[in-house]
Amino acid sequence: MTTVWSGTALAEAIEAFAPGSVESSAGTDVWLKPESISTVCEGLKTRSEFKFDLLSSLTAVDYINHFEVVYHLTSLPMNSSAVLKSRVGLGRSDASIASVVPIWRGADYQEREVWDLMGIRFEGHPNHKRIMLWEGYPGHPLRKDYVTYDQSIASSAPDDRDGGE
Amino acid sequence: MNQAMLDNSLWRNIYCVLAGDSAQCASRDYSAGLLPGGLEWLAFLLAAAAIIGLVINGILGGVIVLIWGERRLFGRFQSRTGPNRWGPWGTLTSVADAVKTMFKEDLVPADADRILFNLAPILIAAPALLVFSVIPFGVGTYVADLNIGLLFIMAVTSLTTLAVLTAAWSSGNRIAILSALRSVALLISYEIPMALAVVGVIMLAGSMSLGDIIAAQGVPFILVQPLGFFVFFIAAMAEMARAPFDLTEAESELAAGYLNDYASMKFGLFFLAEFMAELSTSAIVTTLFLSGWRGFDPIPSQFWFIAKLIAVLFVIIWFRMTLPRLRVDQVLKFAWKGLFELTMINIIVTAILIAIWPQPTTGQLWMMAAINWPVAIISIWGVSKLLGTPAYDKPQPTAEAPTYPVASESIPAGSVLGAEKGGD
Amino acid sequence: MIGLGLPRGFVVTLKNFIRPPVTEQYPDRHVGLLGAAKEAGMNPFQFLVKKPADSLKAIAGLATVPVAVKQSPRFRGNEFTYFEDRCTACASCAKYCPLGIIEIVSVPGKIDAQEGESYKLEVFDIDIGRCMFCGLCVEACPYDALHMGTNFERSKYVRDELVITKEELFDAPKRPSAFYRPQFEEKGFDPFKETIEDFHDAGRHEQKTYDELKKKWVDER
Amino acid sequence: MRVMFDGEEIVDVEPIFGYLHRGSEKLAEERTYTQIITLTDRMDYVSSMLNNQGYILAVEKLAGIEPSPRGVWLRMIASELQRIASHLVATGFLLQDLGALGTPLIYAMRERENILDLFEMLCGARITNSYLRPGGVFMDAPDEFWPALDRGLDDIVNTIDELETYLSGNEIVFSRTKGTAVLPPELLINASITGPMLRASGVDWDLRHRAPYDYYDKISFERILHTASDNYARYWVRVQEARESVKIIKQCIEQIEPGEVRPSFDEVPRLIRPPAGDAYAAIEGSKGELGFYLVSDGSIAPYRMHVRASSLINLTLLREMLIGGQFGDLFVTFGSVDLNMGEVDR
Repeated sequence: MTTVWSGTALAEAIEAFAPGSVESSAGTDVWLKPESISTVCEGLKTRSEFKFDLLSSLTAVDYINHFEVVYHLTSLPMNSSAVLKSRVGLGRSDASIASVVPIWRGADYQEREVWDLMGIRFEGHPNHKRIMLWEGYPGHPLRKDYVTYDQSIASSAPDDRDGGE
Repeated sequence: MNQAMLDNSLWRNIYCVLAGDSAQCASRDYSAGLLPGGLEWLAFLLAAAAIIGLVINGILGGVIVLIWGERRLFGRFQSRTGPNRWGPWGTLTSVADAVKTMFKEDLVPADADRILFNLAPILIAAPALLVFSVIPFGVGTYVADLNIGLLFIMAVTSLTTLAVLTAAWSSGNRIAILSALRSVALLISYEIPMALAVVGVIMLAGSMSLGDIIAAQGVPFILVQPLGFFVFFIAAMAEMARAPFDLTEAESELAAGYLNDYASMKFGLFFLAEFMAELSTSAIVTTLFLSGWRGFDPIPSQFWFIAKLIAVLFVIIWFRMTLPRLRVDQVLKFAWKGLFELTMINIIVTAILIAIWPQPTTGQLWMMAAINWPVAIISIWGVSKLLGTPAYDKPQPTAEAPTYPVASESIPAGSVLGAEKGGD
Repeated sequence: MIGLGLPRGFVVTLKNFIRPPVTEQYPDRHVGLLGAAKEAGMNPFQFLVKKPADSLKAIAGLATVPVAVKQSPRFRGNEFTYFEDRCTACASCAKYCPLGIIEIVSVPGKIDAQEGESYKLEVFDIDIGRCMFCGLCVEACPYDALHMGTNFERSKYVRDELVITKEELFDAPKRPSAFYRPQFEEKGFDPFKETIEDFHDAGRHEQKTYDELKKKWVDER
Repeated sequence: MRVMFDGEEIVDVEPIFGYLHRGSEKLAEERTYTQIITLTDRMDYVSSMLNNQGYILAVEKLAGIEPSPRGVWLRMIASELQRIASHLVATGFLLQDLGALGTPLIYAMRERENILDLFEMLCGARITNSYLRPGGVFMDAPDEFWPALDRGLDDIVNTIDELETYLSGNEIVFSRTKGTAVLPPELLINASITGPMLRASGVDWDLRHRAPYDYYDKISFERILHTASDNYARYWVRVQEARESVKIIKQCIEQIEPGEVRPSFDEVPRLIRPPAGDAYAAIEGSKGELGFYLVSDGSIAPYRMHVRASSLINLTLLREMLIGGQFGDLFVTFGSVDLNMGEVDR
C-alpha cells in the first residue's frame, strides 16, 4: 500500500536540507515558496530519505487572487507519495515558476499544458510553447476570468497549424 | 508463315476459317474460307487481331473476377462475409467499382509533370498485359511461343518499376518518391534471385520456351525443384509488391505511396495493373513449376491451367492475409543474404544432377526430387537459422527480480499521514 | 522455434477461413434457396413449384430476408418513450441533462383540491441532434414518466428535424428500454415485441422486501 | 506530427497536439459531479469504464463517500473487461501498423465486440458507458449477464490463445519489433511513463498492486513484467495482462456479494456537494496511471478538474524512441505506445 507523507513531517524534512523554503503545511500538502522549487525538487529526487523519482501529475488551479501549482510526487523505491503546492502570481500578475523539466522529464508536456491553458510561465523550460492551442490564441482558457464563446477565436486560427504539409 | 504460328491452334483455327483453301489448312476439313482467295494476308492480320482482343479482354474479365474473389477471400480469412450486396453473391461489386472510378473527377496536381503523369498509368498497364503473350493457357492455346519466353517475361516484368518511378517523380510528392525508391530497391534485389531461381528449371528443361518447359515436366517441377519454387515464389511476391513486401504502398506508413496523387481511371489503371501482375505471376508459377496445362485426359487442358492458377492465387491471397509487412532493410537483407544463397545451392545441386542424368526421364526426375527435397529443407532451415531473429528465451516472469527497486524501503514511521497524528 | 511461427500463423488464418463469418448483416441478408423457402414457410420443393420466380432469384443469390438486430433490453436508444399521465412537469430531466437539450415550458392548469395542483405542459422538446444518450434524464425522473427508447434509426437531412416535440412523444409507440427501470426486467417486458399501453405498467409501485431481494441475489450468484 | 527524414532514417520528430482538444477540464467546471461522468467517457473512448472508475474514485475521496460493496465489485468487473478490450484494441492496431492488412485487428475487434455486448447488457451503451456513479454503479447487472459473462471469458481466453499462436512466435513480428525503441527503466521513470510501457522494462509498478483501490487488495494476480523494454515487450505485456484480467474477473465473480449497488439517495444525493478541498485519485488505467485531481469549493460543480492523461505523458520520450530509427518503425512504435488521441488532447 502506498504510504502518504504527512504535510508537517515532509515540511520538517524539507526544512532540514533547504531552510526557509516552506511556506506552510497542512494535511498531506506542503506549500513551498516558488523561488525555492528547483532546490527542493532536486533534493526530493536525489536524497536518500525521499527518492521521489516519479512525478505523477503537475497541474495548476486558479484561485482568483493567485494561482497554485500542484505537484503530485511518487517514490517507487519507497512506495510513497506526497503533494507539493506553490502559490504563484499573487494579484494575478506575472505568474511564473521555475521549471522542473531538468529534474523530471515527465514534466515536459504537463508544464506546456499548464502554460497553454492556465498561463503560468515556467522559467527554464526547454520548449516553452503552447501544446493544445495554436500560437497566438487569445488568453488562457482555464483561467476563471476567461470569456468563452468569443467568435473571433475561430478566425485567429491559422489555416494550417502544422505550418507545412 | 512460320511453324510456330501454325502450332498455335487458336490462331490456326481463326485463320483457316477466314482463308479456307490455304495449304496450311490441308490437314483439317475446312470447306471454304470466308475471304476470297489472295487475301491471306488480311486473314493473317484479322486472326492476329482477334487473338489479341480475345486475350486482352479475357485478362481484363479475369481481373474483374479476381478482384471480387480476392475481396471475398479477404472477408472469409477475417471471419467476415466480404462484398455480397450487389449482384448475385456480390459478383457485380467490382463492376460497380469500375463504373464509379470512371465517373470520378480526373485530378492532376498543380506541381505535376503533366506528360509523365499521364504516361505512367499506361506504362504500368502495358507490361502487365505483355506477359500474357507468351504464356500457354492450354494445348495450342497461346499468343506466341517465343524460344526465349522466360527471358522475355523477366524483361517485361521489370518495366513495372519504371512506371512506378515515373508516376512518383511526376507527382512531385515526397512520399511518392520514397515509395518509388523502395520499389527500385526491391526490384534490383529481387530480380536476381528470381532470375537465378529459374535457372534450375531451364537446366532441367533445356529450353527457355515455356512450351518446352511444360513438355519437359513429366513430374511437376515443384517436386523436382522445391528450392527454386520457394525462392521464385517469394521473389515474385516481392516483385509485384504484395504483402509481406508491400513496402511501396505500405498503407500505414506511406498512405499508398506513389498512388497518392492519382484519381479516377488513372488510379483504376494502376489498380488493374496490380491485379494483372498477380494474375500473371500465378500464371508463370503455374507454367514453370506446376506443369502448366498438363492434367488427366477427359478434362480439357485449359481447365487444368485455370484450376492450378486459382490454387496459386489462393496461396498468394493467403500469404497476404496472414503476414505482417517487413521493414525495408530487412527485405533487402532477406534477398541478398537469404534467397541469393538458396538459389546458388539450388543451381549447384541441379547442375550436379544434370551432369549425372543429362536427359532425365520421368523416373530420373523422381530420383532428383528425392535428392532435392532434403537439400531444400536443410538449406532453408540453415538460412532461417542464420537470418532469423531469435525469440526471447524466457520472457517471463521477472516479478522476483525487477530491474528497478520498487517498494524496497519505507518512509520513516512518524512521517506517515495517520501515524503522525498520534505522535502530535 | 525458428521457422515454426509463420506456419502456425497460416494454420490460424486457415482455421478462421473455415469458420462461419461473424458479420451480422443489416437491414437484410442474402439467402439461398433454402433460406428463402424457410422464410416463406414451405419446404424447398413446394417453394420451387409455387413461386418459380422467387426461387430463381434465390438460386441466383439475389433473395433477401430482413434481419432484426440483437439488442439488449437496456439499450439506450432514441425515440424517448414518455407517459404524459405520469409526468408532473417537474423539469428534473431538463435540469439533469448535461447538455441542456431538453426544453420544458409548463403553465398552471386547472386547480383541483383533490388532486393537488396540476400543470399543463406547453413545450417538451428534446434535441436529439445533440443528445449523447447518457440516460441521466431518465435516471432523474422521479415518477418514471420518461424512458429511453429502443430505436436507433433516425437519420435526417436537416438538423431541425432531429428535435422530438411533445406531440411526437405522445404519439410514439411505447417501447421503453429497461435502462434504469428494473421493473421492466422483473416483468420480463420485451420492448422489441410488445408495447406498454397502460401508463400504470410503466412505473414502480411496490417495493420489494429485503428477503425477496436477497433471494434473487443469492440465486443468481 | 512533423518528422524529418534522411532517406529512411528519422532525424527529427516533433509531435503537434490539439486537433481533438475539446476543453473537457473547462467544461467540467460548470457541470455537476454526476454530469461529468459523461465527459470522462469521451476522453479515452476505448477505455471509458476505466475513466469512469478513476473519476468516481476521486469524487468518493473528495466527498468521503463510502461505496456499497456490490457496486464496487460490479465496477471492478466492468473496468477489467474494459481493460481487456483496450489491450485487444492496442494489440490489433499494433499489428495493423505492422502491415498485417487487418487480419489480427479484426480478430481482436471480434472479441472486443463480445465485451461491448456485455456492456450493452449492463448499461445499455457500448462505448460511452457512463455506467458508474459515485458510490457504485447505477443499476445491478441483469440476470442474463452472468451466464453471458462466463461464456465471454472463455471466448476471450480462446481468442488470446489464438492471437498468441498467430503472432507471438511470428518471425516477422519478431524481426520488426524486437530491439526497436528500447528505453531504459530509469529514463522511463524520470519521464513519468507508467503502465504497460513501464512494466515492459521490468519495473514492478502496478497501482492495482502497489496502491490497491476498490477491492484489489482482496484479489491475487500476477504482475506481468518483461525486461526487454522494446516494442515486442510492450505487446507481450499487454497480451498477458489481458489474460490476467480474465483471472481477476473470475475472482470478482467468486467474491461478489449481494446488496444494493449504490448508496441510497439519503446518503449520496443526486447533487453531491463535497466539502471544500482537493483530492487526487489514480488508478491503473489501460495505458498507465490515470489520475483525476478535483478541487471543490463546496458547490455542486468542481472548482477545477485536472486529468493526468497517461496517453499524453507516455509520449514524452517520443524523440528518444524514434530518432535514429527507421521510417517503418515509426508507426509500429506509435502502436506499441498505445496512445489514444482523445485522451492526449482531452
